[in-house]
Amino acid sequence: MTGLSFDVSHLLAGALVLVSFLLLYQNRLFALLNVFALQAVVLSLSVAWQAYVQGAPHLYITAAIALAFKAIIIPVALHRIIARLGIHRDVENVVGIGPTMLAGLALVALSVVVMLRVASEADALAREDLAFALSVVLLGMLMMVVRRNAVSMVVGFMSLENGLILAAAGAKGMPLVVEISVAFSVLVAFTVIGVFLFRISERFDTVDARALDQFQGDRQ
Amino acid sequence: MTAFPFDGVTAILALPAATAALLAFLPGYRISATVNMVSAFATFVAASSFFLIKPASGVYFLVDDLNIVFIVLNTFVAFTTSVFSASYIAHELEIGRLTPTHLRFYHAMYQALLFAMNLALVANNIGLMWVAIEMATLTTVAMVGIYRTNEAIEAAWKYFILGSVGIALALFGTILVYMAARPIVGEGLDGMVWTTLIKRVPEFEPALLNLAFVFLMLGYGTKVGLAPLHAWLPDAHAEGPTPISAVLSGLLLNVALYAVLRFKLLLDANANAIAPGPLMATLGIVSLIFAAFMLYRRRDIKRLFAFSSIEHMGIIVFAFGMGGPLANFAGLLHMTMHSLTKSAIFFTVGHIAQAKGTQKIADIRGLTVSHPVLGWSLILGVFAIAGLPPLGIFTSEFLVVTSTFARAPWLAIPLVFGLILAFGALILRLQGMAFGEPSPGDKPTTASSLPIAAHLGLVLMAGLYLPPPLVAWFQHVAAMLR
Amino acid sequence: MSALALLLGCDAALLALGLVAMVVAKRKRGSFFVYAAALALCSALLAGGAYHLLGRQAPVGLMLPLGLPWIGANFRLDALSAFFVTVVNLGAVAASLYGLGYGRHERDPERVLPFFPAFLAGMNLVLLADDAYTFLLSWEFMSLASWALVMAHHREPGNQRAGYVYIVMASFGTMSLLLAFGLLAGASGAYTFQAMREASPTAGVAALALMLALAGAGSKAGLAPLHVWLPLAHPAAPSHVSALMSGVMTKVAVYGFIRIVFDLAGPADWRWSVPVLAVGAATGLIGVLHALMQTDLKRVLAFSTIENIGLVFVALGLALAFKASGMGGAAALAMTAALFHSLNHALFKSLLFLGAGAVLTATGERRMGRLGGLLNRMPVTGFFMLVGCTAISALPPLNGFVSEWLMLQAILLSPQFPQWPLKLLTPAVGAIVALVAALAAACFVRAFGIPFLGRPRSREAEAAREVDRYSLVAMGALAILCLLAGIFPGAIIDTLKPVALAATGANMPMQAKIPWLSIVPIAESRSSYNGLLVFIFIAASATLAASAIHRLASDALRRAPAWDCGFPDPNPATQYTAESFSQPIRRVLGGFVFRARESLDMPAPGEMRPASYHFALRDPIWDAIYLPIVAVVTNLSIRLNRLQFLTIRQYLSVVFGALVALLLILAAWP
Amino acid sequence: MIDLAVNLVFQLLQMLLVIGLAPLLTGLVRKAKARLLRRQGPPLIQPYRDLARLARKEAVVAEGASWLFRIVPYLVFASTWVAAALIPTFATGLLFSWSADLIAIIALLGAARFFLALAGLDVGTSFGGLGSSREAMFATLAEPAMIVIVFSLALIAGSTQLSTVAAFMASSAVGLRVTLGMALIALIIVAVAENGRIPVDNPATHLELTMVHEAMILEYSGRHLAVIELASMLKLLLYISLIACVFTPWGLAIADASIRDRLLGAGIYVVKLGVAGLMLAVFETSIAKMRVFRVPDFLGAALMLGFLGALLLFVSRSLK
Repeated sequence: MTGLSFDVSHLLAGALVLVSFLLLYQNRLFALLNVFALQAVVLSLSVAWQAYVQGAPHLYITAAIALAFKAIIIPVALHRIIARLGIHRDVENVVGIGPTMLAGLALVALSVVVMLRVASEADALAREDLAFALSVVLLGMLMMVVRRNAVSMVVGFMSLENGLILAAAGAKGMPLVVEISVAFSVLVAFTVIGVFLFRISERFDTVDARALDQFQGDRQ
Repeated sequence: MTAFPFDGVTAILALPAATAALLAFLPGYRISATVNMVSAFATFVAASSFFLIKPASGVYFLVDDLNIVFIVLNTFVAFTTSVFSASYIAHELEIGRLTPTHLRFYHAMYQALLFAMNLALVANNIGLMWVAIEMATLTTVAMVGIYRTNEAIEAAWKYFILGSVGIALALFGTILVYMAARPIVGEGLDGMVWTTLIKRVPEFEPALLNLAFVFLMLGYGTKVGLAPLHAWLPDAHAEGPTPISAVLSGLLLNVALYAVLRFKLLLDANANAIAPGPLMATLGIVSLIFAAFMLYRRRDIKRLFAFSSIEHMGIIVFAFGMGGPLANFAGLLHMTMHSLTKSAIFFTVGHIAQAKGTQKIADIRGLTVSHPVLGWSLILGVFAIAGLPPLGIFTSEFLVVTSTFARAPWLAIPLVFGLILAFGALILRLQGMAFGEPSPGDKPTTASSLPIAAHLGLVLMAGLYLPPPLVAWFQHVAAMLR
Repeated sequence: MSALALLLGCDAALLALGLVAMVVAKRKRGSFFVYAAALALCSALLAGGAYHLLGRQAPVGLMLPLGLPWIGANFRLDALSAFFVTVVNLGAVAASLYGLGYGRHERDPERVLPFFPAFLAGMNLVLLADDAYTFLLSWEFMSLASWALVMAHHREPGNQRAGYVYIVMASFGTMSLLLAFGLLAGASGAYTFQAMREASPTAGVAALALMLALAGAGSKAGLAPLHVWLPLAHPAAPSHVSALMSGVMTKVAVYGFIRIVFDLAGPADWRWSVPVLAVGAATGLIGVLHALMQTDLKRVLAFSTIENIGLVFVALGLALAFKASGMGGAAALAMTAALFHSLNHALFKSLLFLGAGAVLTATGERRMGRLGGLLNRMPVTGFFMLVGCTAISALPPLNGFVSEWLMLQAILLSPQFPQWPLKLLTPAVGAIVALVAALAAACFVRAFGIPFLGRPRSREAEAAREVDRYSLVAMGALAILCLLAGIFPGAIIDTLKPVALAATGANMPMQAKIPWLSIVPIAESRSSYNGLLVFIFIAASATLAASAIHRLASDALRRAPAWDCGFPDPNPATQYTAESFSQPIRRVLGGFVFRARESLDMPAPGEMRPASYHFALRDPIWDAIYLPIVAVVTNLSIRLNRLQFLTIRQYLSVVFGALVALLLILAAWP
Repeated sequence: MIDLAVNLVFQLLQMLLVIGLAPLLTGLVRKAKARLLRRQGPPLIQPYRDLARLARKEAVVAEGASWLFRIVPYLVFASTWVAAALIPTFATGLLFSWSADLIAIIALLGAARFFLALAGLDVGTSFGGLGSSREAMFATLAEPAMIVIVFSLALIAGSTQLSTVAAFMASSAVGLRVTLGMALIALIIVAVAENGRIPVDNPATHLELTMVHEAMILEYSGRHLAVIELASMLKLLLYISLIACVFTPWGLAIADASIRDRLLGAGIYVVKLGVAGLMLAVFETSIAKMRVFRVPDFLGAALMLGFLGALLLFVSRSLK
């Protein structure tokens, strides 16, 4: 692998992490969706670059799926859901933006430290890529945890999944990447459909606004 | 090399897949139920043939001594559950909880689930295994929500979200394993083939394996139902149809456990990686004690036994975490016995809930008076699950506790504490349900006690007499598991 | 065919009988058939055990391809097993015989009959088991069968709680034994008793095994503070089952303790006998004090079981201490005392429970406050009960005295201990044993006097009739055995010789060689006792006095109203009741033992309201140990239960937290 | 063989002696007490006359009393008599003395008390119950005290067999010991309590709520009462003999002694009884009866003394 290709993929992966931070920073839903579309674009670029570098044409499919599905269809669909369900357009935080960013930084540091323990003979690209992918995964999960809105949780989940795709694409020669990305797209689609179908307007927790606090298992 | 040789493996995959397709278009629940049963039985027979003719393993499929145990157990319980389901589901139709359309969907999904589970069990490719487990999750999500009540949909939703996150973590772990394998095994399919991995794993990068195991343990551990990742499990068990509860507890948890075991083997084989045992033992103990406490506050009979599943999964994972021939043997035995017992309990509970028209424990009283067969079956089942002799779980708990105390006494104390705690809770609830003045609700049930009797009979037999071939087999597998 | 095969065959037949009983339970003669079959089988078991014991047979072993496959189900019959088989089946024969008549009054025979033979089989199998798995399997099976019997009358208030506490405590005991066996078997899983014997564990292991066995067997036997289930469960079962549970099952627990501690675990340090002694003495005292306070006849008997088990464990603790100090003869004496007392207690406690059952049958009452005057109405039952009460009060010439006498003789050897703590502790234990014996006598004056003497306190007691012949024969046989064991103790001591030899490695003097059928624990100049002579003496002098007076003086007799210092009151309520009888002792000892509170409301003269008197007792052990456990479990479960009602986001946080924590551990891993 | 016959004769002689002397002893105590109170008092042989009078009378049995009520007097008497026969009064090593040791003697007395307490409950009157219940309480404290005393004695003499103990005490091997003193005091306390003497109980009282022994036998009359009275007289004699043989074994005929020695021993024994009876009378007149619930303290003191004695013995042995 040449220095240039290394640098480019590194850059793209780093950009993905940066966009993840941007996602955490948003406090308007529409802005959040736009940033997410940006992340999908970056992911798609990154995967395409890997396809080019690895000479693995099937990865182009993954890139295309990412671009079409996550950068266009899902954001548009979510836009419409927000509009249709009349969802409150602010992102509700459990933890303030500042602490969230700090936690995000700590998570990135953690993933770098964990990855650094991988002995040096593993190739550097895989290592760096994995560090970034792990960061994206952790940041995505962080987002799911610290954001209350259903939509932002879906976005967090998709961002988590972007990290996975990044890792899978970066793993040179990994089979089934396309299948996995398709499978995940199905999962994401279900999620979005679920949000829509069950009218999960505000919270992720209850399937119907009327059912809010009504059903709690066998609470006593 | 044929990727898809026509043999037993094909049979256990093709049969449910084909049946699922057929059932999706077959009207009339009676015929569907029968087809379901027959197909499940055929699958069981096909799986049993593995004992005689062990299919060759390829890059996609693998049949070795470890997964034969799982496959045969799975297909057997799937068959008995289908028998139970046939007698159970008619009643649901009568009281209008389900429509014929739902039933068609239900039967198709049932077979699809069997397909997914069988696929996960025979997959030699860790990626394929992941796909299969995700599929199994999705089918069960669909079935948990089949009643379309708020509660059911909420349970399904919770299951779906938590399951998806778990599955995502598992995928990341799978990718990490591939990354670890790639420099040694080479790129491409080989890097995901378990049989290749296990041969070369001593050379893998240990740090990557460690990291991978963390993700896999959490990812598949969610599906196993280990605390603190268990949250989906009780609701999913309680709100779906009872046959699905039986399948979830008796089968799906095992499939996830099987995945964990496969990766544990990988880690064990690498001398420099962190031993996976302590992590598993810790999660096991935590699950056991946590579930034991939770048992005390249950008001819903199916949730009660769902928590008991968490507890037992904790014990099993603990046993495998301890390792060694005795504990591994005990783990395998416990898993087998738990599947049989727990599904039998759910069969009984299904009939009880139908008879009494409620799942609330407080509204179920005096079963031994009003429904002697159900009442005593429940008693026997709970005794079995609580680890009382002469039933099979006693044997495995005996082995787990004694071998643990001899090797790591400080671990045996919380183990025993958890066991007694859980025992106390189960019996407390059992006594209230089985004895005393019977509560109103005397609907006759079309109970088929055959599956219950078959399961409990096997469990009873295992407590008294384990056939030597089975023992030899388990011992062999236990040695394989280290 | 060896005796062992016969015994196992009978056990298998009992199990099969249990299955048959499920079918025939509701038939007309079903109950009779089941009890008759159980009687026959237990007689065979009794004969087998006695043959092995009296015939001084060598131990025999047998392996069946059951249980854990790589070791099989091992069984062995040696002197210790044979003795306990004899004891157990003595009780079982009596209970089955009694059941022939008593079983007719059972309302739910299908809840009793299948489990009765299963219970008997379980107890017998425990005694024969020769590996840890078979032992625990039978042990827990025994618990389960008896639990089912306790739950037979599940609709009566309190019985469900009794069954629950019982089975949880049984599970605790099993777990303790499980740990003990795990320790003795080692990591490789040498579960056969033979392997454990050969393993010769270290002193530390032996000590830990001893403590675990004390907890495990003790919880089944009813040692304080693990006794709480016993007074709940034993009375709840049908009376002949109570007799078995109290008289016999506790002996199986004693057997378990002896087997583990004296046979398998090897020698422990003398220090470990101290807890056994202390727990035994405390149990005896607590048991008898509770027994004195109870007003339910069967509960009195159940608490008295706890007391007697305490005494047995005192003797076992002494045997341990003597054995550890190398005082063989003394160890054999203490062990013999323990075994003898086990036998005696099995006899008289079974007798007493059967008698209580007869009272229950005749009157439908267990509360002593509703009984009275039964001796006139049920003279035969009353006489047998009197024998039982005299025996359990350790009064010569009956059997209870002999074993307690042997125990005191063993205690009197304590100055020979080389260790100071034992030297000082043992006399204190001796004083407690004497106190316990005296309290037991008071307790049984009360337990016999209130229901059987005086005037009837209720219409049911007034109308009581003698019970059926089967019951009377069962009680009579036990009463005769009590007397025989009391006047021929030497024969029993000699029979126990191989058992004590195996357990302690030493012998008591051969009693058969001593003239006049006396028994001598150590040496004749030191102490001796002759039950036969004392019996003949008492009988002769009483007859002599009676006949002399009748012949030489008056034998006229006149019935008249009671004198009562000139204030006879026709109302039976003015009699002393069970509560008032124990009031002086309650005031002296109850204050700190039960935190007894008495309150008296005496209206001033002229006021019309009735005076009232209340007292409240609390069980400090229940308050100090069990209530906190219940509170902690409840509290924790309530707190943890909140975790089940989080939002999905919060669950995800938990998963996320777990992930981050594990990654941190990985990052920090050396 | 002749030895055996001689032994048998002396054993029977002793049994007759105790039964013959018991009323006399009671008479002596009553007389002495009366004289101490400046009363004339009944003649010494009054107890014999009382017994004979009672025995000749018709026995009145309460309605509803059971058969137990009628046999208890004989059982009580027999147990007490057997116990008394086992005590070496004037000679050790009598024929039957090996058939029971001190513990058995205590237990025999316990049996007597057990049946008497049952008899108290039999008629179903409040006084009977009162007596039984109090007797039971006293017994529960007196018995352990007694056992502790036995323990001290056994520690010193190495035996619980009274003949051996007495022989040991008579020998020169035993010096003056603090332990013995404590045991003596404890034994006296127990004896006072067991015989229902002042300050524990008043044998001369009726119709008083504090009565214990008399309350139990309230319903007895005629020959039954006579037998019970005789048994309680025997019991007093028994305790005095016990104290005498253990603590003042002088003049006791040791086993295999000549007939002359034994007769001499018998004479000395009668003197000892007389002295003890007078001392009892003095003691009883000089103190007041205590409340029932003070009795446990009184008996507890005996228990403590006995225990202390045993402890001191350990200490003195270890110093040796």
